[in-house]
Amino acid sequence: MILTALVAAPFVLGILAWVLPGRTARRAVFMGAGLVQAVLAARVIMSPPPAEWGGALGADALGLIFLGIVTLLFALAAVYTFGYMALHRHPRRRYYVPTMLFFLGSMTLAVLSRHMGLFWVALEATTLSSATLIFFDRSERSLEAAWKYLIICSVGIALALAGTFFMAMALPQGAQGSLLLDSLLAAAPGMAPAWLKIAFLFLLVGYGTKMGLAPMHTWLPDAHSEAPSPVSALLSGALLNCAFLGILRAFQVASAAGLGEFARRPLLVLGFVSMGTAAAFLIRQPDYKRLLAYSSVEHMGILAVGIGIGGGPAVFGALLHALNHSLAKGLLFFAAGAVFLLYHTKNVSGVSGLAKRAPLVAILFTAGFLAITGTPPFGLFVSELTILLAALAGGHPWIAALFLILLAVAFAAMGAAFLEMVFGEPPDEIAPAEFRGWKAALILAPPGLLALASLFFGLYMPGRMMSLLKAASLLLGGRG
Amino acid sequence: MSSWVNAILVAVLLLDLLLSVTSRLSVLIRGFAVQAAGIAFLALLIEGFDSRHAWIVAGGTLALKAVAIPYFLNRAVIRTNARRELEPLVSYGTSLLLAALGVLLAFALAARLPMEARRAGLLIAAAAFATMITGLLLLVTRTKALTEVVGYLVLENGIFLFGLTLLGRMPLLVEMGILLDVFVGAFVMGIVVYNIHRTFDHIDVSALTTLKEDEP
Amino acid sequence: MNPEALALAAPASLLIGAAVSLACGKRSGVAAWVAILATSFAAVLGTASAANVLRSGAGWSIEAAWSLPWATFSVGMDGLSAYFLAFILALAVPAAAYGKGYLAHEGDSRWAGASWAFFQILVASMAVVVLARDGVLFLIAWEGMSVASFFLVIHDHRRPEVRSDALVYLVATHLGAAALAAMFGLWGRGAGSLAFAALQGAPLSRNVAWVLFLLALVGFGSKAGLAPFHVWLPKAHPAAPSHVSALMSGVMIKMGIYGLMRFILMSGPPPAGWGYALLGIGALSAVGGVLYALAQHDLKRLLAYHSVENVGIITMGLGAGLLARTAGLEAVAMAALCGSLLHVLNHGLFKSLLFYSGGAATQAAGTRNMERLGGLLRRMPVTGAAFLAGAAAICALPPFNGFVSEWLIYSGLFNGALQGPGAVSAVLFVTIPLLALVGGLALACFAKASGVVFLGEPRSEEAARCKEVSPWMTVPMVLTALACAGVGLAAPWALRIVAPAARELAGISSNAAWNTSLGAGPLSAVVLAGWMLLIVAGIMLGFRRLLLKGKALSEAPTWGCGYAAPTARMQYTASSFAQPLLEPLSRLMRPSLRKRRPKGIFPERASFSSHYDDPADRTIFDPAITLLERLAGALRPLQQGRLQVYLLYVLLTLVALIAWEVLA
Amino acid sequence: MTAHWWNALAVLPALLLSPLLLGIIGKTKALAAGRKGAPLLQPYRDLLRLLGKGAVYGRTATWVFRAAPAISLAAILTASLMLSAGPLAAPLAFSGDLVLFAYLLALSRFALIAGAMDTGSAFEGMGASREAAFSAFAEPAFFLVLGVLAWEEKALSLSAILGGADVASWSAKIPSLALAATALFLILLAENSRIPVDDPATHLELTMIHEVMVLDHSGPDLAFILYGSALKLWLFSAVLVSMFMFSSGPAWVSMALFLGGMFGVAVLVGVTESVMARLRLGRVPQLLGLAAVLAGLAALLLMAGGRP
Repeated sequence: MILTALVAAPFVLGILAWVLPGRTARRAVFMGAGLVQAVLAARVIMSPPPAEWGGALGADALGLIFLGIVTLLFALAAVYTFGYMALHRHPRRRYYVPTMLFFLGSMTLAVLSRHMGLFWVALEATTLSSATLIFFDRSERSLEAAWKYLIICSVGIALALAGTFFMAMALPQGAQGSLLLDSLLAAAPGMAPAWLKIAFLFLLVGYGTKMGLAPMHTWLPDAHSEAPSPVSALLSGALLNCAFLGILRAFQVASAAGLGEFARRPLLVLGFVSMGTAAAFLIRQPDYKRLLAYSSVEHMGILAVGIGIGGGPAVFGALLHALNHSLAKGLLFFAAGAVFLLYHTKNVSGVSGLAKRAPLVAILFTAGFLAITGTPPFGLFVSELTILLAALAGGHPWIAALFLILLAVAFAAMGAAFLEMVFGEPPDEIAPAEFRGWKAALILAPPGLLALASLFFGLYMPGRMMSLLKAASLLLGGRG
Repeated sequence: MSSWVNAILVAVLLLDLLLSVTSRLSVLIRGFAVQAAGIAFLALLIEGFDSRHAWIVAGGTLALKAVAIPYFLNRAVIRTNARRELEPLVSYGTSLLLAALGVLLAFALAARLPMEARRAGLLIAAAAFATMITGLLLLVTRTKALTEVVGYLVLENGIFLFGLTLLGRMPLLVEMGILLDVFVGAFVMGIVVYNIHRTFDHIDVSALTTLKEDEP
Repeated sequence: MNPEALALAAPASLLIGAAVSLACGKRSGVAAWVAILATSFAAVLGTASAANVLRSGAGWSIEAAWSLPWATFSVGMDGLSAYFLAFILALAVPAAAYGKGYLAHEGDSRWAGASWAFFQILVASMAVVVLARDGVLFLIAWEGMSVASFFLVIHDHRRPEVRSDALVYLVATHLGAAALAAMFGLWGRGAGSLAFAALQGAPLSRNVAWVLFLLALVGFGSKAGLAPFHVWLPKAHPAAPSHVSALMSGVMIKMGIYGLMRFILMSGPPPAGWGYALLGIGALSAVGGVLYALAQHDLKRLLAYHSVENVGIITMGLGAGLLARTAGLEAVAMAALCGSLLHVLNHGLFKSLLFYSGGAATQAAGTRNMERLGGLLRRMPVTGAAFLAGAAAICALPPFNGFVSEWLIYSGLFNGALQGPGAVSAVLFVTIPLLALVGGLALACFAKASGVVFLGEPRSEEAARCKEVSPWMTVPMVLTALACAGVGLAAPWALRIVAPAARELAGISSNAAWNTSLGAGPLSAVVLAGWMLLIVAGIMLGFRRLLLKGKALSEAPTWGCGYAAPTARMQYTASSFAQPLLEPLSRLMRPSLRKRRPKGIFPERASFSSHYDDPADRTIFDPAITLLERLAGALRPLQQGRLQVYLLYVLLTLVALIAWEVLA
Repeated sequence: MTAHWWNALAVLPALLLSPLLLGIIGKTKALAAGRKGAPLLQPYRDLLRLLGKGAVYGRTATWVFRAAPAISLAAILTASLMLSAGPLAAPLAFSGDLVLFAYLLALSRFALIAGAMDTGSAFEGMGASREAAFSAFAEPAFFLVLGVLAWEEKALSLSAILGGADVASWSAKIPSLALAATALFLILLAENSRIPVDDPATHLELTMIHEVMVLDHSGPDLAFILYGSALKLWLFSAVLVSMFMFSSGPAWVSMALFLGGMFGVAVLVGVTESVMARLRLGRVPQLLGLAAVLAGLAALLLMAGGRP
């Protein structure tokens, strides 16, 4: 029942927050939800329970990794939200807490569902709940962003639904029919290859849209830059990974059907297209939240490349990268929120002298920059190196070369923006920000924790994490 | 019974063509509603009138897609005062041509696919494809936010049509979840459209291009 | 304590020191004290550990499990590591002391703690780089070194040019690290581990070995500042505070040399082609570096270009040594390799010295532009004397240390040319006049630098007001100057420190044969000549004093050749000093000149300025960056905010994938 | 090579006779111009007079200016230890001493340039700059010549590569030796500030190189500088002459040959100065380039000849 509780708790608490009057109550519920989620998820991760709902809800290694990411980021975002909303100039919105909780609930459902249809339902629910969060500002820009997000992702996900149906149609006649992952995997060898191929491509493009793979990423910079920072952190760190999980599930089935090679090629191509597109748009990017968004596109590309290379080490690296990227990107979006509160602008050129104006934010932002660009000893260095080494070990030197070049371009582009923002003299004319006291502490603690975590994973990997990653890469056809 | 199925599928196909040429939003919405109703009826026809599962799905579809969503959308039309799609990105003639080509393509695709469980035959796949293509056509060529929403819903209709062939294989909960998602999706989209109208005083989404990359 | 623990305690104590310094926050003085103490402590530990290996000749290595994929925690020490470890730590101590004095004059101490923490992290990571016996550990330490030095370079970040220069450094160092990651990956792809022991055992085909070598050349060469990967160097060194410039230029860039040497040690007997390549790229760096040094007006940039030159000389020695090794000339190889290795230490010493004294001068005057300096020797006697000593040392003038190492390299080149087989002999022969040209140009350049900055009359108010700097800065200068002379006058002793590493690189077990024919024997004659020079000079100075005793000595204005009213601005400037050298090469070096000639009978204003763009920037990197930006700009229209177009992308991707994967 | 105390005698001819070279050059020029000229021993008289004088210093000058002449002379004196004089073997000889020789001369130059820069005079700076430039251009040519000589004798000590010619291989070597000697003569002219590179007798400061550098020195300092340049001329001439010296034969013969050769070189320099005009400054690098090319050709001939 623990899985059901894990999924249901956010929804129940969300409804509770909806009906409860008063800000304090809603806040209490919000923090409570973060706590409940953290406790339950920790239990589930440390000792996975058996599947529930006839196998539709279960916790395999893959899901657990993503559950960990979602939970950690949400709990930190909940803390962060307090400080952020307290310092933000915009009016409070009653629907914020309930929608955040629905968002959390649907993401939790997505990572725990072992049924392709149920997964689809959960993922579409994340779109719907997060769209309203993007629209939080009620500005023209945020409206536009929410609109594009809603339409593009819904269309993309609709294609994924078609893909899900095609997958079912690929099942052999009389197969104990369902879209349960286990039965799909069991029946995979007998599936009709043509249908399965089409199904995989529909799922790839569909969930790829949501994941932010180029050229379907177009909504991503808009949505991430317009959403409030805690939401951006969740979108980038948690939601994109959930969509990635959808692709991984499809990949699992395709691999089980012997179509692993077929499935890897488009992943590799889309991965590199994403990395390249992101690198190009990172160059001289004038808006720092868009910069972070394009960086997410880049890193989603890296994940796709990692899976596309194939083999145990590469898949292991990709999954590790998903984890590390979430930590670093959460850190950066949290820090970017603090920067926004300090400077009231999202323009890179409007922000300078962060080191002088707010040393702690500068340290966090710097740590985030180093982490996201894969500088040791941060975790992303280990995962990017692992993918690179896997590419070379797998006999793909050109893939490795392209990978390195695109990473370097992205590094240079982000480095330019980072230097401009953190160093130099702060502009004189900006309004002073009330960035101190407990509010500031609440804003700085979550990214600080993420920075430490990212640093920690760059130097040491706990046994449970290692075993989960190994088990998950086994699920994806790696030899461990 | 098969003749009924075929008749409805042909109607769905004709509706696709209608949707692709009409400039009136009310016709668009009504066309979508009728199509959804047809699909709901198909669910019963294919799965059999004795299936409780089929009844629930058909009922849900009818209630949400054929009644509730059109109702909201119509209200949005009235509120936003946008009755016609005046400046599509391609002319209506071209639209029709594209839709017709889409139908042809749909048949070509359907013929090439090995249809498992050919309970409804080739026509159902073709109709599903054609409806999907029509939805995509609407999405790509129209500029009014509401038309986009309808385009999405038509795409969804097409996919659902596919889903009908799998009706027995899906847990009811998932089916209902899908329906609920579509409904909430349409609802949220409606809210956003309404907000667009309120903020910009129009719902012409081709004007929503503030968020872009400036050329150097 | 055993040498293993001693060696590991050195970086560990530095890291602890870094944490303590960081905790000091704004208390600059305390943080500096911590850094000085930690560095000294680490230096004692590290040199003790290194001395043990150098004396006994027995290396060690330890290996422990590490939870990161592909990684083991492997460290070890052999002659090469021991030499470099001692070198790094010994030179870090004066840099720290000097930095305390230097930073005391900088106004903003807000980040003082962090700055000293990064200083210690930089030293610690360099120590780990030379101890590492695992690719992942190596890369982590390598990047730690780069990042720490980046934060030191950006110290003066309020100046926009410092920020852009720091960016160039950051990107260059990252590209280098990427090449290294690729190199390790390609090397260890079969072994499944990046432990050096595993890499050493990996069989390499000819082509793969060459690819590895080229990657190493890019990765290590960009850190060392070998042309054309040197572009960051003349930018980063001037931007950094001078104690950092000294540490980076004197010590950190040698990590690139260490890397190349380690690579060669690990990859087994090198093919002759590598020797030729190193010789060529070394000569290019040496000649190009000194030419562009001549063209500079910025004192610290001039010193930075000289680092390119000296790294080139070191690489030439390495290349010559490898060539001699492939030709079976053990003694010759030993001469060139000992020269190369000793030049690492020597350049570290005199370049630190030059950055200490040059940095003190530019800080006191508030400008790095040599055309605004002058006459500082009178105002800063110790600093000036130190710079002159450094200048003599870097020009390889006897009896200073620079001559000893260059002499060893010359010895390798000459003997290789005389004894080597055809091609080797011819190539080495051609290299000799190139090295001589570099020597001549370096002399001209330092005659210019020391003359324009320290001698003559001050060319500006600021220069006229300069005062001698604090003992924190002068004492490290005096000590390094003495060390420069010391190595020059006790060369055979210094040779014993580098000989184990040179033996490893030359692939021989004993240097007995070499010692008598080319090594310590002739070297002691060199040293003897150095002492003789000192004695003769002493006699001449004494003789002069004797002659002048009781004679009329008077002071008068400098003879102006009949011109009655000379001003300090009429002195020969740095640009005019370099003009006769650069003018014949103007077609090669492409200066951008701006002239305003005097006009009419009573000319009012006239001006002349020259600027030499770095050729690597001009021909390689600037066009590449422009191309990249243009490419990126060309993609911008793809994202113009139209929803319908975005949806079309989704559809087209789907259709394209289906067409490619299913239909094709 | 064993060092005996009497080897120290080898430096005596250089120490004692080098100013005479200047006298000979002056006399040759005077005779060529149809004048009587100063006595041959005039340089000695000048030196003695200067040694007895006091000194005047510029107000800007520091200890660098005062120490430079002594250090410069000390470097040249040390360099002279490495050259044999006819039958007298050099006191200091070891494999690789030729590099030390060249760099000691560089040290002497550096000291003088520093002294010149210390005056703060535009003219002295100008001279220093030209001296530095032309010496830098001369350096590769000089090393090429040394390389040729080393190659010929398969040795790296000045004592070994000079004065070791033997009759048997003479004919085979003569083309490359002649080319190298020509190159060395050009370098000698440039390094010792002779026409066509520099004109020691000019009176217009703007056109001077070496002379203008030492304008401000006086008394013993100037004497050191003058003596140093005489010694330097002797050293270069000695290298040039020793290239052609035979190793065999009685000592007095080779001593006579050596001294004759030295005075011959002086006469040759005098003649060159008499018949040639000064080159435009911009052409000097080309002249030194020519020297390098000649030396390179010599090396090529040698390498081609060394292989069947």
